[in-house]
Parts: sequence; C-alpha cells; structure tokens
Amino acid sequence: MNSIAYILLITFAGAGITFIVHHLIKPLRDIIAITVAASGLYFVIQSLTEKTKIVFGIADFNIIWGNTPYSNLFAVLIAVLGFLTILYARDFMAEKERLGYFYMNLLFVIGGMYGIVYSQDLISLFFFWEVMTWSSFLLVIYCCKEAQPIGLKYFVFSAIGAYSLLIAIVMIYAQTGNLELSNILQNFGNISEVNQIVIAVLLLTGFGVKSAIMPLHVWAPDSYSISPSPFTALFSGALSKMGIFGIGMVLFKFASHSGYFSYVKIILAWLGGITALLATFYAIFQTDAKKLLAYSSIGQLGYIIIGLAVGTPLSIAAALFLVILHGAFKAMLFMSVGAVYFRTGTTDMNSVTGLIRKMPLSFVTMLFGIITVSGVPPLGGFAAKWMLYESLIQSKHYFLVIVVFAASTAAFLYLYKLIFSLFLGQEEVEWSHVKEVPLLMLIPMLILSAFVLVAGIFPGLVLDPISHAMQYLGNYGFKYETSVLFNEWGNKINMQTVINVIGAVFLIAGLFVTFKGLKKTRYVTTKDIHTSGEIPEENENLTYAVDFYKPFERAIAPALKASIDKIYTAIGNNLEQAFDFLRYVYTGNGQTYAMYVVLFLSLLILFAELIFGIKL
Amino acid sequence: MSPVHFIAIPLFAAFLIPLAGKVSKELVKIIPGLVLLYLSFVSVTLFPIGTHHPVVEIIAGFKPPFGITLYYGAIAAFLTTLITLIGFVIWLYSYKFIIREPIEKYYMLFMMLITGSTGIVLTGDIFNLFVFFEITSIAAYSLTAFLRDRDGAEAAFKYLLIGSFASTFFLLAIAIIYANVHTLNLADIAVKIQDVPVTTRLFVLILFLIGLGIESEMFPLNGWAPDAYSQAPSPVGAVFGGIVVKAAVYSLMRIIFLMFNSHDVLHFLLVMGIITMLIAEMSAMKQQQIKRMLAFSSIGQMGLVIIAFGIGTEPSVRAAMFQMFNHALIKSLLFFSAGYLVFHSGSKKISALDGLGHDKPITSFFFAFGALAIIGLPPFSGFWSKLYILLSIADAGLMVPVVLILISSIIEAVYYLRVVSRLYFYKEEATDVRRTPVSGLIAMGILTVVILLVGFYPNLILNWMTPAAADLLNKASYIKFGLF
Amino acid sequence: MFNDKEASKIVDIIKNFARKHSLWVVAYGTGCGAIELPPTMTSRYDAERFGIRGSATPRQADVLLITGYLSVKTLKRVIRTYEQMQEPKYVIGFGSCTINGGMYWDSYNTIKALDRYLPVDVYINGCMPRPEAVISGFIKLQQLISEGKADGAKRYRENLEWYRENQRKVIKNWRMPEYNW
Amino acid sequence: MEINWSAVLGIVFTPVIAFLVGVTYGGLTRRITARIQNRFGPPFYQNILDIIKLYSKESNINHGVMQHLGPVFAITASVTTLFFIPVIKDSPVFTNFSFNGDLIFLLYIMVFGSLGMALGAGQTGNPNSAIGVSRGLSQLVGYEVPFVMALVAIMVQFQTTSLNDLLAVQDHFTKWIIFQSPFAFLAAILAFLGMMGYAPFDVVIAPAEIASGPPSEFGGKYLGLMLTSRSIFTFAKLVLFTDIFLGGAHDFITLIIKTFILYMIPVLTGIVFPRFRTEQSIRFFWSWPLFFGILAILVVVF
Repeated sequence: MNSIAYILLITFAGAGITFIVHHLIKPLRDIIAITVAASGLYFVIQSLTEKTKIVFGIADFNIIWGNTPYSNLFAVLIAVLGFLTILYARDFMAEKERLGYFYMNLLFVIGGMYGIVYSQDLISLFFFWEVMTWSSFLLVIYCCKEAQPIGLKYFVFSAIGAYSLLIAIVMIYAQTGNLELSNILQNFGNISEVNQIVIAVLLLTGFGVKSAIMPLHVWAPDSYSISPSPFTALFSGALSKMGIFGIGMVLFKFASHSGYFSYVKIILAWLGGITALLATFYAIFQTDAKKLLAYSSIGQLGYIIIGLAVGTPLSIAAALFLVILHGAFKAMLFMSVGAVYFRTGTTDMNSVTGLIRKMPLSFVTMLFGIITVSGVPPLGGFAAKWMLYESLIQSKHYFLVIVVFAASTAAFLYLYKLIFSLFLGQEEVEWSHVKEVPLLMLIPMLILSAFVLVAGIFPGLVLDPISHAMQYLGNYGFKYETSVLFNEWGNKINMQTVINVIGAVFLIAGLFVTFKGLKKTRYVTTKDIHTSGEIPEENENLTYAVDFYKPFERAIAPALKASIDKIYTAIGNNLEQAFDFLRYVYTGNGQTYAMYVVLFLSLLILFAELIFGIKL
Repeated sequence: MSPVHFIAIPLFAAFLIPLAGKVSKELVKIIPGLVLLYLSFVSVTLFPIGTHHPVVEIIAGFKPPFGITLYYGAIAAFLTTLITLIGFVIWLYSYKFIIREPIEKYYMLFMMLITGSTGIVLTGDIFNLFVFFEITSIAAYSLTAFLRDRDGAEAAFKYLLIGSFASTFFLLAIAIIYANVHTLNLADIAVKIQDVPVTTRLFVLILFLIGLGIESEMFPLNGWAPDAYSQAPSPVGAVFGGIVVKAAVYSLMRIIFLMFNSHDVLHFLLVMGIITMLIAEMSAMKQQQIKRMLAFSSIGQMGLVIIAFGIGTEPSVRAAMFQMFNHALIKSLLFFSAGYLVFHSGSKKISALDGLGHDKPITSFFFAFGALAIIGLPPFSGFWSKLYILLSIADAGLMVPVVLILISSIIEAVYYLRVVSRLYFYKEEATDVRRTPVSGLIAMGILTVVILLVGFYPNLILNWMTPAAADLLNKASYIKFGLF
Repeated sequence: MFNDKEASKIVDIIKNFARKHSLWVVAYGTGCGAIELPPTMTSRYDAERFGIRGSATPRQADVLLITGYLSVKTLKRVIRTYEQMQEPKYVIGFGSCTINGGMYWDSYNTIKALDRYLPVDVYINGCMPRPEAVISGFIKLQQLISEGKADGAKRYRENLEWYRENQRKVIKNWRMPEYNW
Repeated sequence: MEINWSAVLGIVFTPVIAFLVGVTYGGLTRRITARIQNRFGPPFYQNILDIIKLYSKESNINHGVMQHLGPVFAITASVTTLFFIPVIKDSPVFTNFSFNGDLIFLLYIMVFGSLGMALGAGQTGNPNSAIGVSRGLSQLVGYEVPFVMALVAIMVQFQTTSLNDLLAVQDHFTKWIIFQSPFAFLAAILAFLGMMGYAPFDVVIAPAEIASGPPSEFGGKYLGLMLTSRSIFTFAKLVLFTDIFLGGAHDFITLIIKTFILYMIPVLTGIVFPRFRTEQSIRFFWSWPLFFGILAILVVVF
C-alpha cells in the first residue's frame, strides 16, 4: 500500500462511515469527517515526496493510479480546501438536517477529485469524474425545493460534459485499443488528424463544462449560489479546477501533434476571454452575493482557460498560479459570504449592510479576497495577473489582452459592490444582533488569507511546484525568483520591493493619520452623516445599494441583451413539449397497437428489398 | 441434477400450489420460495459445467433431430441463473407484498412463468419454444389482470390482443419452416435452412421479427408494455422487466444468429433498437405515473440491448448480456421500491410522491440508488455495461449510435432525477412513517448489494459473460452439440 | 533659537494664516439672502481671491453661512449641520433677519435672534446685504481669526446647556442625537 | 551595510517635490480657471493654505477603521506610483525603484488608491459617497480600456514593458513616442482626461449634485491627506505620461515645462465643457479613444 491508495481508500470509506455514524452516534460524525479530511491531507503531503504507481485490473482494463508533479499540484489544492471546508462546515452546518447525507457526499466529492487527479488511465478518470458529478449534484440539491430544477440543470450539463468525455474515451479506445494514459500519449500521434481534433474538442467540451466556459456555463451561477456555502467554497475552489486539470492535460499532453490544433487553441482562448468579460458584466448586476461570486468564478476560470490556451510558458504558469490562487480566494470569499449568511440568514446584498464592526475578521477575509481577485498589488492576485498580461502581450494576443483587461477592470465594480453592500454602508438596527462567527469557521478563512498574502510577496514559493508541474506538461521552463517575476522580454517586477514600499508608505501615512490629533478624533455612527441636516430615522436605511451600477448597466445594455441561458431554456422547453407530444404515439388504445403491428408487418414486407436487400 | 429440473420442478410446483392452498396459505407462499431456492442452487451448481461444455438433454429418448432436446450451454446457464435468482428475489419481495387473494393463483402463475421462461432459454426445439412462449405469455396476461380492477383488465386485454398477434406470427413462421425443412430441432433447422429459397426465408424472418419483437418490446410493437407494466402488481413488473423480456430477446437473438445471420438483419436490429430506445426514453420524460415511467425506461433499456446485439460482434454481444443482467437487477429494484412507494402514497402519480423520502427513508433510498444505477453512473454496475456497449459500438466503427445512446441517457437522467428530487426535497416534514415489510427490504437489499458489488468488481459477472457471448455467436458449435 | 512657546506661537501664526485664507463655506440657503451668494462667488465680486469657496458638505466646511431668516423647522437642520462641522468653525449671520427677525419680527414660526441658538461670529447687516457687504463680513471674520477671537465653537461647547435650553424651547419635537464632543 | 545615499535622497525628496509641484499646479489651475472666467482668482499657493488648514482642524470624525484608512490607501498608491516612475531620466537620485516595476504594475497600483478610498467612502454610509463610488468605478472601466490599448500598442512596438527602456528609446525628440505612435498618444490622452477627473468627466465628485461624492464625509486631516495624495498623484501621472510619450526629462525645468503643457490639456478642456453623465462618458471612452486604440494596435501589428 502507498499513500495514494490510502488517500482514496480513507476518503471513500470515510464517506460511508460518516453516513453510518450519523445515524448511530451523531456527535462523532463531525470528528470522523474532519479526521478523514485531515488524514487525506496528511497522505497527500506524504505522497509529494514519493513517486508511486498502483496497477490493478478491473473488468478488462488496467486501472493505474499514480502521481505526477501536475497532479500533486491539484491534489494539494483539493486536500487543503477539502480539509478547510469540512472544518468550516462543522459549525456552519450544525443546525441543518440530513448531515450524514451532506458529509458523505462532501467526502465523495473530495474522493472523486483525488481520483481524477491520480488517475493514469481514462476508465478510472471517467469513473471518478462521474462519482464527483453525482455527489456534487446531490449536494447542489441539498437545500430545498427551489434547488431541484437548478440541480437538474447542473446534472444535465454535467452529463453532456461527461458524455462528451465518454465519447472521446470510446473513440480513443476504438483508435488505439488502449486506455492507459501513458500508452495513449505515445500512440496519439498515430491517429488520423481529424480524429485527433475531434477527440481533443470532445475532451475540451467535457472538461469545459465543469470549468464553465461560455456557452456551457449556464448551470454555474444558480448551482453555485444555491448549494450550501461550505460546499460552494469547494465547488468553486477545487471542483471547477478539475475541468482545468483536464484541459491542461488535453492541451499539452494530447493534441500537440496536430497542426490544426492551434486554431482550437485560439478559439478556446477567445471563448475564455468572452467568458471572462461577459461573466464579469453579469456579476456586476447581481443582487445575491453568492450569485455574484458564482459569476465571478466563471470569469476567473475564463482567465485560467486563456492562460492555458495561449500556451506560452509564462501564460501556463499564470494559469496554474491562478488555479491555486483562485482556489484560495474564491473559497475565502464564499466562506466569508457564508459567514454573513450564517449570522444573518440571507445573502441578499440589498438588505444586509454595515457588518464590518460586528464581523471584523470576516471582513478582513473578504477584503483580502477582493484585493486578490482584483489583482491589485501586493496580494497574490497581482502576480498572477501580471504574468497573464505579460504572456498575452508577448504572444501577440493584443486584442485578447484588452478583453481580459476590460474584464478585470470591470471586476472592480462587482468586488466593490460585494464588500460594500455586505460589510460597509450604514449599520442597521435589523442586524445589531449579529456577531462574529465561531472560531472553527474563522480559522479556515484566516489561513487562506495568510496564504494569499504570502503568495503575493513570495510568488516563487507557489511557482516552485508549478514549474515542476510544467516540466511534466511538456518541458516548459520560465524564469523566476522567490519574489521576482520576469517576462520574456527580460523586464521584471520585484514583489519584495513593491511590498516594502507599499508597507512603508502605508505604515508612515497610517501612523500619521492615526496619531495626528488622536484625542480630538472621534468615532461617530453611520447615522451621523451629512444628509442636508435631515436626521435619519433609526430604522431608515440610507445605504445606496439597490441598482448600484445602473449607469454602467445603461452604458453596456446592448451587450447584455442576448442571454444564452434563455436559449437553452427555450430549447429545453420545446424539447419537453415535443416529448410530451411524442408520448401519444402510445395512445393507450389496443386497436392502435394492433394497427401498428399490422402496419409494421406490411412495411417490412413492402420495403423488404430496401431493408434486407432481398426482394420478397 | 440435470437442466430438466429448471422446467419440471416449477411446473410441478405450479400444479402443487392449488393443492397446498387447501392445506395452508403459508405453504402456498413458501413453496415457490423453496422451489426457486432449489433451482438457484441447481443453476449455480450446473453453471460451471454448462459454461465449460454445453449439456444437451434428450427428452423422451428420441435422438435429435427427432426428439425434443434441452440445450444447456453457456448462455443458457447464465440466463437460467439470472432468471432463478431474480425469481427468488421477486418471491422474497412478493412474500409480504401480495396480500390480496387469490394468493395461490398468483404463485401458481408465477411458477408457470418461471417454467416458461427457463423453458424458452433451455429448449433446443422450435415448437417447444413456441409452447413455452405460450405458457409464459398466458401466465403474464393473467398476472397483468391479477388486481382484478378495470385498468388491469384493460391492460391485460391489450397484452392479450397484441400477444395473440405474436403467437400467430410465430406459429406461422414455424409452420412455414417445418413445411420447408421438415424438422423442428433448432440445430437441424440451422443446417437445413440454407437450402430454403431466399424469399421464403425472408418471409419467415419477418414473421419471427414481429412475433418475437412483440415480446422483446421492439418499437412499434411494444404498445402493450407500458400498460401491462404499470397495471400489473409491482413484482410482476419486475418479472416482466427482469425475466420475460430477457427470455424473449434471447430467443430472438438465438433464432437470428442461428438462421438469419446477415449484416442486413443486424443493421435492421440496430436501427430498430435505436428507434425503440429514443422513442421510449422521450415518452418516459413526461409520464405522470411512476410505474408507467419505469415501463418506458424498461423499453428504452431493451432498445439499448437490441442495439448491442445488432452490432453482432463478440464484445458487443457480451456487453448486451451484461446490460441484460444489470437491467434485470436494477429494474427489479426500481419496481420493488416503486411498488411500496405507490402503495404508501396511495396513488400511482409521480406528483403524489412528494416528501416520501422522509416517511419511507429506506424504500426511497433504494429507489434513488436504483435511479442512479440505471442512468449508468459509477460506481454502480450499470456503468460498466453501458461502457462496454459504447466501446463495442465504437470498435465496430460506428459513432452515431454512441451519441444517441448518450443523449437518451441524459433524458433518462432527467426523468429519474426529477422523481428522486420529489421524494426527498419537495416536502420537508415526515407525515406518516409506515414500515416497508422486512422481506421486501431484504429483497431490495440483496439487489443493492449485488449492484454495488458488480459495480466495484465487474469481473464477477464479466468472466462468465465471455463464454456466453461466444456460445450465442458460435453457430457451428451449437449445431455440433445440438445434433451430436 | 526658539523656545517652545515661541515655536507654538509661530505654528499658531501659520495655522491662523492658513485658516484665515481658506474659508470653505457651507451656505445654508434658508432665506432670500441666498440669491446674493452667486454674484459674490462669480466674476463680478470673485470671493475666491480671498480663499473663500463653497463647500458641498459640512464635514469639509469652516464657515456656516445663515442666509436670512430661519424658521423653527429649518433651525433643527441648521443645528445639526453646525454640529457636523469640524472645529474650528465659524458662523456668519447674514441679513437683518438673523439679528432681530427683520421683517419677520412678529412671525410665530421664525427665529428672531440667531445667537441664542448658535454662536455667531460675524453678523452682516442689511436687507439684503450687497455682495460688497458680504465680502466685508468675511474680511471681518478673517480679521477675527487672525486675532484668535473667532472662538464661536469654543463658546458653543462651553455654554452648550444654555444653547440646548434655548433650542429645546423652540423646537417642540426634540429628537436630536446627543452631541458627543 | 552600505547605504546608497542618492537613493535615500530620492526617496525623501521625490514625494516632497511631487507634492509641491502638484499642489502648485492645483493652485495655478484655479487661477487659470478664474482668469478664463474673467475673475481674479486665488493666489497660486491657495491649495497649500487649504491643505494646511485642513491638517490644522482641531476635531476630526470617522465612521470606522476603513474610513480612517481610506486616505492612507490613497496616499500609499500615489507615493508608490511615484516611486516606480523614473522622474528624471538617468538620474541616480530620482529614478527610485523604477527598475523593479513595469507598466502593468503601474496600471494596477494606480487603481489601488481609488479602491482604498472607495472602501473608506463606503464605510461612511453616506449615500452620496456610494453614488460617487459607483460612478467613479464605472468611469474607470470606461477609460482604462483605451489607455491599456495605447500602452499595449507601445509595449508591443518597443518590445518592452519597462518605463526605463521606453525612455532609453526616446533619446532624441524626433523619436518621442508621441511622434512614433500618434494614435496611441491620442487614445491615451483622451483616457487621461477621464483619469484626471476634470469636466466633462467630473461626474464622480459632482459637488452641486452629490455633495462632492466619495469624500463627502471626509474632513479635517482625512481630507487634507486626500488632497496631499491627489497632488502627488497628479504629478505622478503627468510624469508617467511625459516619460511614455514625451521622452521624459533630464532636468526639472524640462520636466516642469512638459508636465505643465500636458496638464493644461485636461484643465483647459475641463473649463469649457459641461458634465457628462456616467453612461455618456463611458460611451465616449468606448467610441473615439477605443477607435484610436485599435488603430494604434493595428498600426503596430501590420
């Protein structure tokens, strides 16, 4: 036995045990779930140093599990986020029902993700992919009646994705007669070029659904927003990365043989760009915090896809850096919003305001989160964005970089709205009972906040494993130091200097503004504001949060008219109507059925030559 | 022990049951169980023998091609095992489920049905096949109307109407064959049919296709199925889905592979399978009754099996057998759980199932489990058979059926998950917690465990499937052993 | 060189010089006097050359300019606006109405003498005072500032209770937040 | 440890000089505006007096820690931006940290301050502040796009993202980027109008409409710090534009002349124009400036 076997065994067995324990001894349930996740983390860290391979046969196939530097990168992300999520869920979910179901599926999702990254053959990849899909589906529909159609949408899109994966797998099997990754990679070049492209596109579609590329993204906003917050953190932070994991494999390991593949890459990059831009625009006009973050996730995944599709060393590094970082900051943001939900019972940005003094640490988490998302120095987001832009400019994607930049500037809008509506603004009587969330929920948030800070100052620490992963992907090397980044033209950015300057100036100015007239500086409530002398009522909410970006909406209105979601809904409804019509083929009338039999007989006799090639 | 037990013992039991009914009701209930347990034991014992080397049993001492033979090869071994085991589980379920009189008639008909089905699988004589077919059909008609209500009678009448078409065509085909080759032994026919004029053969084929197509639920001959499945008592639905249809499809394929093995026929089957599958799945989408929905799903699954047979390569036949096995298990599980859900909710409508997941947690769990399994999600057994079917289709160089199968899988997922959602999430509170009887739960539990076991360790079944597929495809060996 | 006292004196001089030449006015356009402000600020009289400019909010303002009569209803707002301003802050009463009620001397609903309610530093007489008068008033204020005599805010703080009493007397539905110094 | 005194000198004096120049420019602007409006106008040092007065305010209020830190964010951004721009070409004293950063970094650090201020403004709970922030951020999206297009065009044309490299390219006035890449300059300068926030793009602070917008709850030392930061930031942006388009400067006199000319563009535009609404200004930035930006990139590509 080695670490990988332990990881999978413990996680899956732990899921079952948690479910059973929930029905026997309730208090033990949380402890077991946390222990399972923690031991998963432990063994993942163990597995980093060893290079292992497990081979065994199931059905007619060889199942191979093993770790590569690339999979280690993702495994660590899954393990850390999984552990923190379960830690966070302990208090968050304490009052909820069906916790056995929740923890079991959560652990199934985590186990499924481990399986995906450790699979070295396509059968087990698909196997775990499906396990992850249905267990996450069961978590999406966990909450309530409203979640059901949303969950179904998620499942249908996931199924479309999974089945296009399956078609690709089946094609690969038909072409190469083998489903082991190492063999496929060797023989992939021998397949005809058309098939290579078709397989690659199918695989990209399959993986693209999970990473919510534009025409396939419609499941994401609703599913992210309706699923319970601890899971959403994992959903957006790690689960969506499985799509990225696959796309990375496809782009760099599979179809690099075919010349036409560059067109696929360009299309993919542009899809990523459009995804980033439109998702950002949609995020701006959301009123529900989780939905906003959901759109934001889609947008961020768009950046990652761009980075992968462009495919220069720097851009891949940027994409993988963003993978790690997005995992961290999106989990932080969802956890922070979850904390707000935990205390207020809603995530409606129009009704919750002014929680900053009641939940300072949640606020800090969200602040770190939005600074990272926005890509403003000195946190980790900047390093990622920097690498992405530089690589895009240097690989001659001039207009794409504009799109990306527009998207990431527009991202300021929704990020500000998010933090402003929930934490800033007027403090309301309605929320005066709110207090900071329990310690166990704070710990994950603060750990992740610390991580994004470190990733910002010393991006090299995160880039080390990434460069190993890139070595595996195709011998991509790029230059970096612990806190210095270089582009291909040799220009550099020294994060150490940046953080020093920012820190020093911030400290000096901060001290100055604090100690200048310290005694005469007083705190006043948010009711004591300039309102032309009018005195606001105690329960009067003056925060300007409804239709916050109306002017912007008016400016970009034409871009928002078309909605892919509506098209899908129309297709779905029409199909259902057609099916409803079709089912009256079965009239329920015996005579009709008898007539069918006779008709079928006469048709067979009449067209016998056509069907069987023999004239009757 | 010999394969004759499979036919003789249930037949004997069927006649014994009314007599036992005079003694004790409990005896009526227990006898079928004992019989099926014994048959399961026999089938498991004979399994390796049959798989290794076909056993040909001669009835009444006449040598083939004149006498009636039983051909117990790999595929027959597999199917009898499947039938007896599923039959046993169905009995276990029926034990507490069938509480309405006349119980002895139910079990008698059930035994007849088992007799007929095993007979179909085992027989090496085409007229004998017809006879077993009739036994099965007539038992099935009666079981459909078992509840003695209006709907059941109507469904049974439809079934009877269409079924009599089937019998007519089947008999006609046999008559024509006999007129031409003067033999009824399947192996003998397989040898001699080559000399028959092409047009006659074609006509016979068409008659067979329709006669057996009706029983194996091929579109558009399957009008009887939705009504019969949904109006019959739930265990009978499982019997139809798990036993009768399997036997029918087997006989269709046996006849086609023996007598009419040509590309055109197989392609025709492939196309018909696709049409059957698509139309059935689409119709299932908007059904309002849960058992009707299951019936359509069943038809769709059979379409999938027919597709796989239609490819006609060894891997595809193997995959089709595997799919038959899985479908029998999973559909039985679904019918079992749906039976109690319908029973508890008091309505056949899907909309009446809201919130039953809280009232009947275990039954609902089994239904949800079955739903996930039949969609073909790992780690359940349905995943592997679907995968194998797809791989074999792709191996044959066809991609369109792969895409269509997956599309129909998506449709399937939608309607199954809708029901699962209703069970658990449409109402929050538990209203009345009545227990599902233990015997029913054990029956479902056995199926669940097997589904999971096969899901994690498909070799358990797959290893036996390879000789079965070879057996079905290898005409020469059938002739050799059938005529020895 | 300097001792502490002298140093602080120099700092005071600089402070007062800056304060004097940078008067940001929140003009409370209560009465008809508001119409005199546009000419004061624009090309003809150009108050900006003395560093006087309008300010949008009381938080940024130095001078509260009460332009004309104050009804009781308005007084409430004016008091709040005044209390929201940052020290040092000055009040200029503008026009006769703020001094003795002017033409509204017998109105039941008007404040007669502004300095009973707010500490007025400079009154500008007239009905209406012309822009020249306004500027002259501002220059008087600047003079007071540089002499350190414009201590309205200090007076208000020290005699808060007296002011409050007067304010409460006229404002019947007193629902003002307490002024926490 | 050896201390690089010229660097220390630069660190100490650059912000001071930037502040003085920026604040004087502010005063001069008011004066020029006044002269154009046929007024006399305040003295050129008026803004210094204003800032001193604001610092000498004796009482200050805040609504919480974010408002307290808002101006600190702003001045951090301004000073950091300044430090990463070579103020005087090839000078050991006034290039500061410009070798450790590049244009993309400058793009991002330049919004750092506005975002920090926006957070501060948000905490005041004043609806006017929030409206101002909403408008400001919307407008930011508007002008950043053409600005980035211009920068991308330049970066691609000269194969560098470093300001120092760009300065090195423009060693003769015929090689100034304004002449080498005129469309990029047009796009950038139009975006610059929005960046400076003078009319017609002053909808953010719109004093008569939303009570000076984001800073409406800021007074005393907070406002003073903001104005200080704004003076420095104005200078930093001017130097940045001079460095990119006008070849930078070897001495302060040239620098002052170039920056002043550059500065007059938004100022003089501002005086004669009324105010755009938010969506109008966004549409403006996405029409002509965007067109020039695309043109600039196309010129570089082909």
